[in-house]
Amino acid sequence: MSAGKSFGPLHPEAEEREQLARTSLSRDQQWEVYRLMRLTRAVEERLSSLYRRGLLVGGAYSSRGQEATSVASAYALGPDDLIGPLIRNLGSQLVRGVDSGRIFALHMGKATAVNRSKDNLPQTDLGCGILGPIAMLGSLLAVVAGALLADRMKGGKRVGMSWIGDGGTSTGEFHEAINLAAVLNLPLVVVVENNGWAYSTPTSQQTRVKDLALKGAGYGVPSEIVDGNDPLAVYEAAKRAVERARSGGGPTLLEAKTFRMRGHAEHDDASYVPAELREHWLARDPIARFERHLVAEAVASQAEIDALEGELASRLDAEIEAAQAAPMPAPEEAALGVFEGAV
Amino acid sequence: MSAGKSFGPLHPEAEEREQLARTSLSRDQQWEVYRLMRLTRAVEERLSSLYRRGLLVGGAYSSRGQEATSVASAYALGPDDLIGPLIRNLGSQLVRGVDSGRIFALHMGKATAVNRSKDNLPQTDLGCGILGPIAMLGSLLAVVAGALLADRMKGGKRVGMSWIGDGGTSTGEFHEAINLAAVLNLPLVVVVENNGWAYSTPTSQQTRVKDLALKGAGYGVPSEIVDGNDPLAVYEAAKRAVERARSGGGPTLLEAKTFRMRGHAEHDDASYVPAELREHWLARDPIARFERHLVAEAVASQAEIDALEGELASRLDAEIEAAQAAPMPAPEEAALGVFEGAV
Amino acid sequence: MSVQEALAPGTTVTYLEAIRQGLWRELESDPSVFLLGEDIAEFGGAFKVTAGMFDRFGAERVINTPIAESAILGVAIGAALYGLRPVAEMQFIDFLACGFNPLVNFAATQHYRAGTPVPMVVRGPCGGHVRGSAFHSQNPEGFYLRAPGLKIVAPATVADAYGLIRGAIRDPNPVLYLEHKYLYRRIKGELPGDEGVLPLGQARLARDGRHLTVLTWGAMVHTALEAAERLAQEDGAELAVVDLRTLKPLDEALILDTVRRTSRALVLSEEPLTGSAAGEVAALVAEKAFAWLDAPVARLCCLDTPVPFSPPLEDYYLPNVDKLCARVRELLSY
Amino acid sequence: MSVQEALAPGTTVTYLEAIRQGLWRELESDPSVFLLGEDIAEFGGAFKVTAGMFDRFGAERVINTPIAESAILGVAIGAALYGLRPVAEMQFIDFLACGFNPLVNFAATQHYRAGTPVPMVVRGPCGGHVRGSAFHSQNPEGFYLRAPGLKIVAPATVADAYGLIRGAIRDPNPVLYLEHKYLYRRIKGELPGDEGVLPLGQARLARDGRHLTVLTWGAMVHTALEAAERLAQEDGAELAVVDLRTLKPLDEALILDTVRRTSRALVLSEEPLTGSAAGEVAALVAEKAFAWLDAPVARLCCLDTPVPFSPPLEDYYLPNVDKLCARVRELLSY
Ligand SMILES: Cc1ncc(C[n+]2csc(CCOP(=O)(O)OP(=O)(O)O)c2C)c(N)n1
Ligand SMILES: Cc1ncc(C[n+]2csc(CCOP(=O)(O)OP(=O)(O)O)c2C)c(N)n1
Ligand SMILES: [Mg+2]
Ligand SMILES: [Mg+2]
Repeated sequence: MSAGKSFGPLHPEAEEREQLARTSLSRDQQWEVYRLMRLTRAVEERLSSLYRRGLLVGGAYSSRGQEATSVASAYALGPDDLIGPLIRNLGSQLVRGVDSGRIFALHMGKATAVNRSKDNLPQTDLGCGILGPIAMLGSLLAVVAGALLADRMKGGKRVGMSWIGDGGTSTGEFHEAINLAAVLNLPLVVVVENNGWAYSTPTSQQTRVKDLALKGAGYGVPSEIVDGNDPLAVYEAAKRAVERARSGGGPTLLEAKTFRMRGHAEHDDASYVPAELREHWLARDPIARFERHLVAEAVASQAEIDALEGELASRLDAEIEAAQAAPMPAPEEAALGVFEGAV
Repeated sequence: MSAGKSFGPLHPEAEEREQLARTSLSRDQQWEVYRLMRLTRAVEERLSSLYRRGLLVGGAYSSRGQEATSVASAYALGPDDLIGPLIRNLGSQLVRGVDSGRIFALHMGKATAVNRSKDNLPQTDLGCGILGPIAMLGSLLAVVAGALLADRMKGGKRVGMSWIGDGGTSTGEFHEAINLAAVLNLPLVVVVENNGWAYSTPTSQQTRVKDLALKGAGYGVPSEIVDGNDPLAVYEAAKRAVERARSGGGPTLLEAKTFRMRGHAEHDDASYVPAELREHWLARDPIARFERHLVAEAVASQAEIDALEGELASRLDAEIEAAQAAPMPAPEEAALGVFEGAV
Repeated sequence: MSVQEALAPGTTVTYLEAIRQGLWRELESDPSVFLLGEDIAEFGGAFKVTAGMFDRFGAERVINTPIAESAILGVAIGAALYGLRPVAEMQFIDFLACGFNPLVNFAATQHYRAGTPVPMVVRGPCGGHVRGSAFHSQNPEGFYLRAPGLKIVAPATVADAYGLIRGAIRDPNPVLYLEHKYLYRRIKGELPGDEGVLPLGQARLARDGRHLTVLTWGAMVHTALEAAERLAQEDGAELAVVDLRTLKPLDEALILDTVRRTSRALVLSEEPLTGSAAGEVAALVAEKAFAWLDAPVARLCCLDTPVPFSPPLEDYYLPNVDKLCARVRELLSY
Repeated sequence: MSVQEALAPGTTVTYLEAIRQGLWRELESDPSVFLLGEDIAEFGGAFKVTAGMFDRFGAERVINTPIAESAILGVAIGAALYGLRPVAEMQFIDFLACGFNPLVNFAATQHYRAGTPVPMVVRGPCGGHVRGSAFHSQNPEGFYLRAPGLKIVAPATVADAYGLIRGAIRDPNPVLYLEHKYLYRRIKGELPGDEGVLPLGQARLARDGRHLTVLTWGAMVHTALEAAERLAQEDGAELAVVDLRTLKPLDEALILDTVRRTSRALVLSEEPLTGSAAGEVAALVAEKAFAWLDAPVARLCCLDTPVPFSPPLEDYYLPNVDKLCARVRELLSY
């Protein structure tokens, strides 16, 4: 594990840092990352308000506070690479070009969503290089590993990235997958989003180690700790991991220390999170922090930043309207598609 | 992980050592450990010959070469402590007072074995503090952890020890159990018997790390590497782990580097094991090595050592005879005992 | 109502509260009972079934675990072998799939293999109608019915939710207790007292009738009763409804007795058809009540698919009163 | 016989060799096929089903894995989603319990949920009669039948072992292929050629008869045929034996057609009774062939227990020709 200062969510006393990492991203790229983070937040804010107004089907999850981790890590991939996103990785899906209108349609159960809303998890979309999860945490990693094995057998050079929470690292399937990926030397980057909580359970009740990056050691997998609320730091660390994978170095475990700013899902007020901890992290909102950087470094003006709001609003409002207007699937469709090649 | 020199089975070039570790065991205790190692080997040799003569039911597994690990680690426990043995831990069962006659009866499917030979795995025997496994590797660890939790809730001070192979560490259940035991700070000693092979699979295809002791790091579990063919070293390391557990320090992962001197089971000639490797380890036979130590240190005379042979032979031959003479269970018993409290 | 307190018998409570009260009583009366699972401690569990228990019974007896279903079950097995009575919560019963091996191979076979009892309960929310999609809506009974040594319980009413959780905890075997999340806050009833503790293995004649027996359990009992009411009014048909309550071991006596009296039977399950527990029940009836049958034993289950997400799809997937009435009418006119 | 070579059609081979030949042909003819599992590479697997394949097809296509059934299945799913056709070996099918979740929840539901096919095969030895005790003897079909989206195959003959492994690999869905270890080296037959590739879902009338149909699969087909022979000689009874071959999806047409012609049916399975696949088959027959039945649909299964170890216990646990004849005689005189 490359040593790194830890500033996990359970340690608000740790080093205060406003300054973002040095970056190899161009100004345009920084703006693009910022824009995707804003888009992620804007979509999730709308989902949350639609949820509260009773306009969604099922639950709604938010990655608020973790947009830097999800977006900037996925941004380090090449266009043909693969991702395996979890429910808290809308950001990485948007990086891969998933249409946000489709997200709204999905959470309304509409026929216009992928596979006609038969399922509401992040959707497998091989065209975008996306392998969707099942709800059982840990299961996705081996599946992404398998896709990478297939790609290597076909002579490809794809790298895969998948995310998992602090809670998810306790599952047996996490262990089996990362160990197997290491033995087969597969180009898999595992981003552990240590947001301090698994639903109501603090990381201290999940594992005895404070730094989840330590979990790489037992697999012979190099690991790194990164400030998950600093998109530039996340990008650089992810880039290193992607390059290692692409050049035959096998898996990397990247621990992003971050914070889940909302509840586990929209129904959860997360009152179990101590107020000081929440405030500590609110002050480190990755979007606000990135904004200050962009303005300070003159990557963007405050006016450009402000203008985004309206741009996103009009686009998303139109998408929501379209989603609402879209038809539901026909009931009889429920009976179709269990088997491939059958009617 | 406390640093230690590795002399894994894949590294025959590693430091040659004949000298055993310094010991805190009395001379009587050393003799007892030696005797139990010899008993283990004698029982397994007879099982193997009975197997070849077609006198056993089912397969037969041997821990030949690993007797020091199994016996000396279990020897570090107190009389009320718990063990969770696998198929290659006959030694640890004998330490706990399991009657070898019962072992023969079991492998012949006789009614005189525990629970009338309904199963042939190491048998749960709460009186001896033994929790038997299921065949699925990895499953037993959490069960031993659960028993320790129960004991702690009742105000007990029991320590538990369980064993697992290099192959078994790849299972998800290994991971879940050791992580949970660490979080709950349970007094569990996990002895990883790294014998270089999981059936035909070398450890290098099982995991990317050479030292399985490294697997403790991700759980915040202290670990240690020990020469598994040196009973005195195994005992001291196990003792440290047991004391840590008893005094509230939680789990320890102890990696014993050793070698499986026979095939996976009696049907397997293990021709996949390179001859030089086998020879390297044959020269380090834990029993012969211990014998040289006992004689050199005047713990026992060669005559006493030689006398054991006859003593064990007459006892085991009688036990085998008794087992052969014992009745099989009645067929109808098969229908009984699925549920407790039912007829 | 304070979540801190055990309520008096006779109080009107929800199905969820009945489970909570049952757990509470057992925790109170038997010091060997303890709970473990994800988020069950201070938080009280995803559905609040264990609310207040951490405060009342302490961290030793209400234990938060990592996300590790296999280890949760393994720990429960070990504790049960050492004389305690663990109750493990699955946040959703679907996640029991991740602990399939220790439950089916370790817990269920242990008594047969070694003669040592494993008194433990695994409980968690099952069932659909809540737009939970494929992995938060399952009725998994068909998966676990095949495991010799495991008992399976699925209460349909407030009284049974209470009586069966207490009965399950007292049973000296591993028990899978399936609580239906759709019923959690949708049905209410009177909380029984200690006399309400139910031994496992007894079905209940939820409604008597002469023309056809519906054999069912869990949330579908309510569907069956509603259909019976409608058919009584609209067709003058008298349906018997047997609430199986325990799926393993089945109450053969009550099942066969009722079917023999009605000469017609339908098994109703909220599982996909193939491999569901409905097949077991139907096969039993077909074999042992054959001579009494005037029509085939029918099964009404879900579609043979995973649970779909979108509302029209899930509604079409699930059995309902209309479908049941239609099928019963076919059988009655057979 | 060199393990290196594909054998010519018409060669007499064991059941095990037929599986090996089928795998070999598919590896040869389709570069997207590959194998993964524990000890399957140089060693050729615990039962030598993949012997010689590592040498012939290389480390890329015959992959040794760590002991990690969930990851093996997960990797297979991912590779299948990316266009390959993985064949995963379980060293004993009992250990599939450790990969239950990815198989049942991921592989089986993926096509329904996302529309993306998962063409993969999971194969491994099942079955008793070899003193393998509780965890090396299971017939697990009842556990997996409940999983929508998973096909299940259980060949009984040399020709079917060959035809169905090739058919399973070519099927665009996840398939569980249950090979019976008791048959591995105990039966022989002629190796078919390419024309022997069998699509899934077709049962086989192994013997025709007028008086009763035995519906069965796997090793029990041989038990049924032996019983049929004995009953023909001793009682003049003519039994039909349907070898189901595919347990999911069932060949309803052949099953129902045969039962309707014989008016009596018995389902024979080498599983513990409760929750076994026999229940599904019996329920199907009871519902859809009711009008033709002159006797109840019977099930003959194992005891409702784990597989016991000691020989008299295992023998008593298993169905056999004597038990089958006795039960058939009861049905014939019903
Ligand atoms: C195997 C499994 N067990 C339980 C759950 C229920 N569950 C869903 S999310 C969650 C908490 C996840 O925490 P973490 O992995 O830290 O991710 P985060 O929600 O913080 O992003 C739990 C317990 C699950 N999805 N899968
Ligand atoms: C979960 C599981 N998968 C597969 C097996 C089959 N199996 C039995 S022993 C063995 C090898 C075990 O190797 P290791 O853990 O190193 O122990 P050793 O035999 O060397 O003592 C395997 C693969 C099993 N018992 N459990
Ligand atoms: Mg988290
Ligand atoms: Mg080993």
